[in-house]
Amino acid sequence: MKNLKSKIESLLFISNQPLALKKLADLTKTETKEVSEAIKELSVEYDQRQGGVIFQRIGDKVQLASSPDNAKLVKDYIKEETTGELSRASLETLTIIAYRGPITKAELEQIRGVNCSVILRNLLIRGLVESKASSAKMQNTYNITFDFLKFLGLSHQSDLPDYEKLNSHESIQKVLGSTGGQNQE
Amino acid sequence: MKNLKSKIESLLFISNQPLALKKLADLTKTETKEVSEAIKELSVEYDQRQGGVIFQRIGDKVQLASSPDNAKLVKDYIKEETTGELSRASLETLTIIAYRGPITKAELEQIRGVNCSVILRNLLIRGLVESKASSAKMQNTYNITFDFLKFLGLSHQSDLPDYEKLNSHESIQKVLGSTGGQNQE
Amino acid sequence: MHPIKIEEFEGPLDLLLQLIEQQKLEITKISLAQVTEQYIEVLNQSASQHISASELADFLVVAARLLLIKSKALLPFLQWDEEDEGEELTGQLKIYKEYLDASKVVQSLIAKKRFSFSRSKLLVAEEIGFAPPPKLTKDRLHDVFEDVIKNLDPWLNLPTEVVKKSINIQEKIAQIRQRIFREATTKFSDILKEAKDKTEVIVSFLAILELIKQRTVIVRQSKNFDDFEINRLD
Repeated sequence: MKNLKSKIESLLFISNQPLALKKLADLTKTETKEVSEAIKELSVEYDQRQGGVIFQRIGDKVQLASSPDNAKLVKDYIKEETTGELSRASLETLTIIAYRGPITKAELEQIRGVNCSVILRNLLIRGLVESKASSAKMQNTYNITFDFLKFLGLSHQSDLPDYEKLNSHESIQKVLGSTGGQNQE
Repeated sequence: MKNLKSKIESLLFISNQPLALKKLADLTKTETKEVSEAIKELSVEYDQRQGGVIFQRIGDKVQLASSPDNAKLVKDYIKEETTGELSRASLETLTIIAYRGPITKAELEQIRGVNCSVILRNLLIRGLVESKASSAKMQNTYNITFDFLKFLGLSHQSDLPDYEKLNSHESIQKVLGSTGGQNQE
Repeated sequence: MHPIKIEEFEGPLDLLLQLIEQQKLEITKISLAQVTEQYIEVLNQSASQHISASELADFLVVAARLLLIKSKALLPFLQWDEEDEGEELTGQLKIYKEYLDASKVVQSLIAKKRFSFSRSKLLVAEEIGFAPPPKLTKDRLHDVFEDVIKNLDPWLNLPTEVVKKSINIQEKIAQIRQRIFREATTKFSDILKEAKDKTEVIVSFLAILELIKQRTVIVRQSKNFDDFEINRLD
C-alpha cells in the first residue's frame, strides 16, 4: 500500500490535471478498489499535515494543489490574474451544484425555478462546472470542477459550511420527486 | 517556522524549476538564514516520509521532484501524455483549430461549449498548435503548426477534407455570431 | 399597499422571495396569496426589460401557480385535485432560500481569496518538440469536426424551444379569451370543466384577470366564495 500511495503521489505531483481513479488504476496496474483505499489514506495524511500542498478530491478525481494559506504568495509568483468574481446567477447556480452535485439539469432547475441552459453553458465555458454522462440518471449530471474548488480553497466539496444539511436536504427529495416539475424539457 | 515551511513548500510545488535560497527569501520576505533553517527541516521531513515526492538540494537551489522509485511509471505516463493518441476532448479541440484557425480561445470555447485551457496548453507543448498575438482580435489566436500539417500529408490548411464547406458551416457561424444574446450572464 | 421596488432578480423564485421579505412575511401559503398581485405587476412592468425570453415561461408558470393558490383561498368550491399547490410552492421557496443564503456564504468564502493553484504544465525534464498522435489522419479530423458541428444543434435550437414554451401558455390564454367572447355570459365553473390540467385552470384565471383589466368583461359573484359569472361588456 505504501508503494501504491507513493506511485499515486508521484503521478499527481507531475500532472497538470486531475486524475481519475480509473486512470490511476490503469497506470499503476492495480485494482480500482486498492487505488480508492490508497487515495483515502493519502487524503487523510495531507489533511493532517497541513503543509504547503493540499490533496483535493471531487467524485472519482483527485489533484494536488497549493495550500490556500499561501494564496497571495503563489498567485504573485505565477502571476495569475484570478479575481474570483462571479455574477449573482453564477454564484447561485454554482452553490447549488457545489452542495448537490452531481446533479441533473432538471434537478437544478427545480431548485432555481428557472431554465438553466444558458447559465450552465457559461459555467462550462468558464471551466467552473463540468458535465458527465450518468447512466444511473439516464442523463447528464453536472458537478463543480477543481478550478472552482480552488476558488474556495477547499480540499473537498464536503468541507463547505453546512454541507451535510444542504446536501441531503430532507424535503428536497419531495420537491424533486413531485409532479410540480415545471421545468423539465 | 511552520508557516514559512508551508510557504516554501507551496512555491516549490508550483514551480517548474529549482529555486535558490535567496529567491525563496525574497519571495517570502524572510532572512536567508531562516529560509535555510526551514529548508533543513523540510528536507528531513520529506526524507522521513519516503513518499512519492522527494526534496532535492543542489548547491544553493532546492526543488521538489517525483521519487526515483517511480521513475519508470512517471516516464511512461509522460510518454503517453505527450506522444500517445489524443483524448476525445483534445481531438475535438485540435480539429476545431485545424478547420477554423487562426481562432481565439474564446471562439474555440464557444464552439466546444467547455473550457479548453488545459487541453490547449497540452496541444501547444506537443507542437501541434501554435499561438500568435493577433492585433486584429486584440488577443492571442491559435492555429495548427506547419509540422502537423505536413504530418497529415497536406501543404495547406485548406486542403483538409471538405474544408470550404466545414470551415464556413452555418452552425459554426451561428454559434460564433449573434446567438440572440444567449451567452450573456 | 407597500410600494414595489424590485431592482434585480434571478428567476421567479427570487422575485417571489424578495416580495415576501420586503413585507417582512414568513414563507406561508397566506403570504403567497398576499403577494400574488404584486408579483404579476412586477412581471408586467419588467417582462420586456429584465426577463429574457428563455426565462419568461418560468415566470409565467409561477404566476399561474400563485393565482391558483390565491383562488383556492378565495373560492373554496374549486376542487380540481388533491395536491396542495400552496404547500408545494412554499416548500420549494424555503429550499430555494436555503441555497440562496448558502450562496452568500460561498461568496464570502471566495472573497477571502484563499485560492489554491495547481501546476499548469506537465512537469517534464526536457522539451518535447513535435509529437503528433501516431494514428491521427486528416479523415479522422474531418469526421470529428462533423460531430462537433452536429453537437451544436441542441444549443442552437434552444431559443426556439424556450420561446415555444412561452407561446404555448400565451396561446392558451388567447383560446380562453375567444371562448369567453363567443358566449356573452359564461360561468367560471364551466370554463374549469373543460380544463384538461392544472396549467389550463391556471391559465383560465390569467385570461380572465387580463380581460377584467382591459374592461372587456365584468365578473359577478352572488356571494363570497361562490362560483361567478363572466359577462362580456359590449
